[in-house]
Amino acid sequence: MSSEFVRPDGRLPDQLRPIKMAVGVLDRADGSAYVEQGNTKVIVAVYGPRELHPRHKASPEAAVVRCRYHMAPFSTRERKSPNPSRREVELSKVIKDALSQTIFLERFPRTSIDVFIEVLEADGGTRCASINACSLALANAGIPIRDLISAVAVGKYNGHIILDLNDEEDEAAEADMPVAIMPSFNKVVLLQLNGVLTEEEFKQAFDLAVKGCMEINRIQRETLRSRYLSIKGEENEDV
Amino acid sequence: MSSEFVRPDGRLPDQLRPIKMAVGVLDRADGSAYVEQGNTKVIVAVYGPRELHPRHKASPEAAVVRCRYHMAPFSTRERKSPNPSRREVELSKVIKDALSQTIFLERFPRTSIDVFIEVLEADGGTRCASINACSLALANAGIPIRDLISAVAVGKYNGHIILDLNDEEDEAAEADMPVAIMPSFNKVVLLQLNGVLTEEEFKQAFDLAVKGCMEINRIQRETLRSRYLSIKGEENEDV
Amino acid sequence: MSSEFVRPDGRLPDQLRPIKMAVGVLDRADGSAYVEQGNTKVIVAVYGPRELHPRHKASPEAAVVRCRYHMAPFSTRERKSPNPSRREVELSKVIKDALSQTIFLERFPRTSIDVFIEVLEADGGTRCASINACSLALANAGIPIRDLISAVAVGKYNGHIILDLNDEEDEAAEADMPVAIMPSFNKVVLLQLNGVLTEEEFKQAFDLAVKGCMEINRIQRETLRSRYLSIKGEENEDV
Amino acid sequence: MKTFRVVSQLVRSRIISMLKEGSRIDDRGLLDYRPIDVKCGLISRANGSAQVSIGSTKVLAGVKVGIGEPFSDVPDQGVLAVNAELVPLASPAFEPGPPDETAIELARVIDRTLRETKTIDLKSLCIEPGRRVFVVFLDIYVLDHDGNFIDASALASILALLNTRIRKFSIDEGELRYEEEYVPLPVLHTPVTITLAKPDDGPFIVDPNLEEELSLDNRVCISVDELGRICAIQKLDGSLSVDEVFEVVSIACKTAPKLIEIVRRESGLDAGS
Amino acid sequence: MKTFRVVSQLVRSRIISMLKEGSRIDDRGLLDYRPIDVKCGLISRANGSAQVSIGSTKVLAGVKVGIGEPFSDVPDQGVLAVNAELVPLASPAFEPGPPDETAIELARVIDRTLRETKTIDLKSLCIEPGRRVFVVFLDIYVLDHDGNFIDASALASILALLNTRIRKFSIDEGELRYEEEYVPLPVLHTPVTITLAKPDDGPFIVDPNLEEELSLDNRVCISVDELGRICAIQKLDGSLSVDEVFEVVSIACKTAPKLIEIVRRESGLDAGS
Amino acid sequence: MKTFRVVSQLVRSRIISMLKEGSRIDDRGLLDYRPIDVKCGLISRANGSAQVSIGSTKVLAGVKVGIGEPFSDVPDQGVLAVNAELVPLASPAFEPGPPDETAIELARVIDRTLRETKTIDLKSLCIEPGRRVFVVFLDIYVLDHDGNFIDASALASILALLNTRIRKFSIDEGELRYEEEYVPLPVLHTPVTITLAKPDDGPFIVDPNLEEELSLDNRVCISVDELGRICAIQKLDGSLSVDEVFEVVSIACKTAPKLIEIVRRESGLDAGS
Repeated sequence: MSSEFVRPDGRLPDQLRPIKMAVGVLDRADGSAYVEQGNTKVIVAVYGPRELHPRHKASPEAAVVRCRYHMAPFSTRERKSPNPSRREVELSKVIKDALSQTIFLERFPRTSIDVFIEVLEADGGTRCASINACSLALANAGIPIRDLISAVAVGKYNGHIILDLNDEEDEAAEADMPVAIMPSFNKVVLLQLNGVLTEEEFKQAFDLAVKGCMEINRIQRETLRSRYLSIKGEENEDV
Repeated sequence: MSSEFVRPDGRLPDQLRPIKMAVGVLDRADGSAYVEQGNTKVIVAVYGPRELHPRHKASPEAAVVRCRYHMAPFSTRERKSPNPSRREVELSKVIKDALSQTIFLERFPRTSIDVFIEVLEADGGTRCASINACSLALANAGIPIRDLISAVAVGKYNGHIILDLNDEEDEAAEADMPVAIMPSFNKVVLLQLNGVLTEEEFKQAFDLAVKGCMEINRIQRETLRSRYLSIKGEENEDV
Repeated sequence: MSSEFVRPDGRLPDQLRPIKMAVGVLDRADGSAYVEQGNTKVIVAVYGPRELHPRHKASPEAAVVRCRYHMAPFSTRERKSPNPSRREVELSKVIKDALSQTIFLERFPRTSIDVFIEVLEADGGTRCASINACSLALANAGIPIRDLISAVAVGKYNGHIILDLNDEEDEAAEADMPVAIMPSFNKVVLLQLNGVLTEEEFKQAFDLAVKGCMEINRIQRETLRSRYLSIKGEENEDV
Repeated sequence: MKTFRVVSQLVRSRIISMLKEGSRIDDRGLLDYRPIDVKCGLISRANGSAQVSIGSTKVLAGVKVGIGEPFSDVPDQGVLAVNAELVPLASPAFEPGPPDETAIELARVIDRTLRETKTIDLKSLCIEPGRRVFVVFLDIYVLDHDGNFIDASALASILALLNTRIRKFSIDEGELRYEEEYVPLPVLHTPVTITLAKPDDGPFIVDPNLEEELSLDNRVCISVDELGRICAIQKLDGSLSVDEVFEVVSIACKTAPKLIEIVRRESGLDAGS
Repeated sequence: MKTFRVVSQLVRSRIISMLKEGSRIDDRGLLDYRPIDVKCGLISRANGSAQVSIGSTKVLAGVKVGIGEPFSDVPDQGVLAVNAELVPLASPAFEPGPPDETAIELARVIDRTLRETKTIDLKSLCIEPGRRVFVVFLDIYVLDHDGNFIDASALASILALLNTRIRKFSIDEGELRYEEEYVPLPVLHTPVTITLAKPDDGPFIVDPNLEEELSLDNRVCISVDELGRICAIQKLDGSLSVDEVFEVVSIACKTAPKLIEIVRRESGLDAGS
Repeated sequence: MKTFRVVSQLVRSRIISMLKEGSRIDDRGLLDYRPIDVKCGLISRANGSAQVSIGSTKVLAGVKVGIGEPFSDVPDQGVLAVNAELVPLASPAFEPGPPDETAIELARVIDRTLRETKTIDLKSLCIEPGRRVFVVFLDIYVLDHDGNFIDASALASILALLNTRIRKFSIDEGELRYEEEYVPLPVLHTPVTITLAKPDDGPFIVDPNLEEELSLDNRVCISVDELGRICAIQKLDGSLSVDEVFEVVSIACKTAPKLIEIVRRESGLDAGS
């Protein structure tokens, strides 16, 4: 990686944005978490395991994960209608699929575990920040999980493979690839590519994503230990 | 109240519009009523108490009141889409809340009492005319009620506190305040203020509303006694 | 019928368009059929009898027929939104009513028989082609039926009574009248008139429709016998 | 909606056996309508309105005239938009929500009846071809459903249209100018709809009431105008034999003039009214 | 939404009996609010934002300013569009989907409070009369519901509006020109909302928490601005006696200044902040 | 949709144990597709169409070209709009109604595949920048679902686009003029999609049929174009190890040319066809 390439916001190619994480930020939810990555801000609540209505949607063998990824109308450059877009439906599905890999679902038959994500501010990488917050919120809810999932996007921007794209980079990027992993199991639970890469570039990018996820996982674990963490002394207050 | 102030339609400030009421106007419904206040025309049907589907929405302790306030597309100056507007949803709720106060709901657990309101012509005061008709329709259905609810709007128009605003007055008014009471219990079951009043004006307006409700209550009782009443010999026929 | 009148596509007034029929064209469905009449192309799948959800919509006395007539977005001159139009809702209903006459519904209480129609290309007479395909698909599914329903439209075009209108004729027609019959029982199970006819013209048109249905019924029976039939050696392949 | 038959087997049997002997449970003749009651112009905010009762079936139709865009295939014509609501006041079987298949079928049968006969002179309602035309919204409200709301809706619709008044207008170099005066909507025809029903084995009746509607398996409606033209048919329930098809058309053609006479009388089309 | 009472009969009885003796389960005075916490400007992509906590009830309001068409009856005014979402994060009783009657009531009460006081100078937000105006979208997000989300929403809303900055603009021969500089939205008033509740037989309290809200049958909210004007009332649950109506208005008028002071302090309207 | 596994435990076990020994229930090689059958131009009313069968999985794609507004961020480009319907004909698991999450995921994967490779030269489809452009509607219809509808949809989509003909047009001083002649849509690339699946403990296969899809917990799809560029990835079910990610990409890159050859042959891109 050409370490001399400097990104629009001054970061190095393999540098994460400032991260802030907190758990237990909501009172009513069974578990909750707040994550900031750069200007991207996400809050997540988890309810469950709880009885699922209507009952014919429940499974006699395992809990059902329901997930809603939703953007606040004021989170985007142009106001977003609160009605779910096709993008929000797709992201809800891939996040749900990722979370389903880590939860011991078979322990809670006939129930649902409901994960509600609200993107409060969107400056790139919202699905990855959401997954990071979901992991924390599941842990905060005391729901047994195999591993803390960690996620980050990598991409190709001006020919360079870079980590953790913000919105400005994302819009100009040749490729954007969000990745989520369960580090202790070496498992990839979310992988999407939006853009064009050669096989070689793909390998380079994927390796960088794994490194980024490891770094984020470390911060998640510290957050759970301290119940609150602020990296790099940002002035912004948490939500 | 300055008795010399004369309103656009020639009424005095504390004067109701001509009222016409009738009960039992529909055959299929368990109870029904028709009310005209000026040009405002409302028809109400009550069904129930009846089994509620889906069952998980029923209460084991009391009947559930469901209420739909709906405006006919031809009732307004511009054609109204038949899809429920936010205003119709809100009015359905506050009318339902008012009716729930007077019905002996605890006598009919696991059932619903369904109140359907159609505004056939809207010339101001439609929610109050609706409540007046709902009271009559509940009584007509033989549903046990604590009291006949009566409603009327008061407002501030050109600096004057006036009773029972029509649409022309409503549009120009500084304030519009619908009030519904259960006269025998001295209870206010609907109260909304749309506009700006001083504390003094509020008192004056509210007192006027209570007087108006009492007058309407008298007419409702006469209507139930005679099953039909036409005040002030209007030529219009009932629906 | 003035045999000298020649139609835009060269047909005689009482002449059907080339017909192609096939059954068992889909693997997953319990029964299926494909019908082409001229450029009109329709594919139908039947599922059932099967358990009906939600259960309170089932009947303890008979199977319930559910039918969806739906047009592919690319089937029409202008792209059609995939959301069901009022026309599609009405046609689903009248086709469902027609099919309900021929199925021995009382043999399958508490179940549904689901008929899914996709119009792949619409060049006039789509509801009739749909009914013809539904009949075949029901038979293909082994669902016991009283008779093979056959359908065709007749119309008045430039003063002439004609059979099996294509889209060009339909748009210019004075009247369009789809008819479906159960030939062995001499029963009319679908009859709609869209347009203006005198009583005399109606009789003439209706007689022509019955003749057309008889011809189509013969082709349906041959199709079921051979499981595949191509009339008049068209080059087009079936779907 | 009608999946549950609210009529008992006993009533059903009685209705059918009486019909076979030529009589009806409410003593009407087989081809007689229940009493028809009409009130025009009830809704002052509408451009036109009419309420029609057939027995205790009650339908209110209202007309609002607005301005909108023409359809692209007829850019020089006004627009007729027919909508029907089976509001839940009218029957325990009707539910709140967007129109279901029965309401849509009702609206589309009335729409075809009016459209195919060119009952409204839509060409005279063009303001600026391809851009702005008058839109005639006809909203049908079924308020009380004791059977045969189609015929009641057809009567209420044509009466509401005949009751409609719009501001007189002129088009002056593409500018729309209104005058003080109100003029009738240009209504050229008076089609009506006749609904017939019959048991599988028994005679046809017209204007089935709700118990009859629920007891008789076969039902069809036919629209006929004042020129005797058949302008819409819809088989509603069940089936007809080929011969019965001719019979229902013949009955409809004979019955229509009675309904048209009511329309003409109530709308003031007949001088003697 | 509140058909199931998540509060036990025991808690309910205790809340009511304590109230009758003048005390509350969380030791507050009857007319005291829980601690109020405010954060302004959290959302950098919004034109304005504010998050308000009252106890653990938490509401985030965001403002986006766009361009759209004016309403036809006020063609020379900007548009205020208020929307409220009871997002399912906030309570097990909230479900995903379009706003239900409770969310719509919330949005409409806030909307009336702002609209009737002319809190935003909408006339100054007109670009081209009848064609283009600025549209102020106020979106209210209830994030944690421990009772009284209406008052928290009203506070978050006015604070988000006061926090809003838009590009300075001028209209030059119908052309909209932006300057580099950002200026505040023209906000002229600071109305707040006070919610009161009481048992059938007992005193009024302000700012009910969730257990109180579920235990007390009668609830009303009243909006008052900095001039002491009553600018919205909504009876929410139950009923009030005629005398109680005057009492709640009086309490609201006395309580409003305390909330308005918070608004002024947090928004920097008061020099001493 | 796939919450209920319609495949029995027995079949599932058999599929997995055979795979571990390197064989499949339908005797295919692990990296072999089922027979692929293509029919282009079936729908004469569409601008382009293609039906692709992979085994008994059947997908019909149709293209309609219309005129609309460009997106505001690319005002000088035509619009590609991809929609997918899992119509209930295709499977007992599909229900009527608007596209669910599976249908939306399908449409978005195909959309990304075409968009990121710039497969359609959208710049050449601009009529009047910012105002009017050609809109290419690609509608994907899954007609029979025996597994792997994504790869079948990708093939049908690119073949339908290559089959598309539009009226030759010119822009003359902002005026759109059509000529008699029809010309192909400007399609610059031929991306295809390869779906792989594997049991938790066993080898990858391509083109899983429905029984395999329901038996194997892990599934991923990868799009590759004729230049060997990876242009979309979507992990569908389960998980992959880090090493397996490289393996699936490698398999996809090796498999793509076989599918691209079919596309080129069936669309007539290869002279020898």
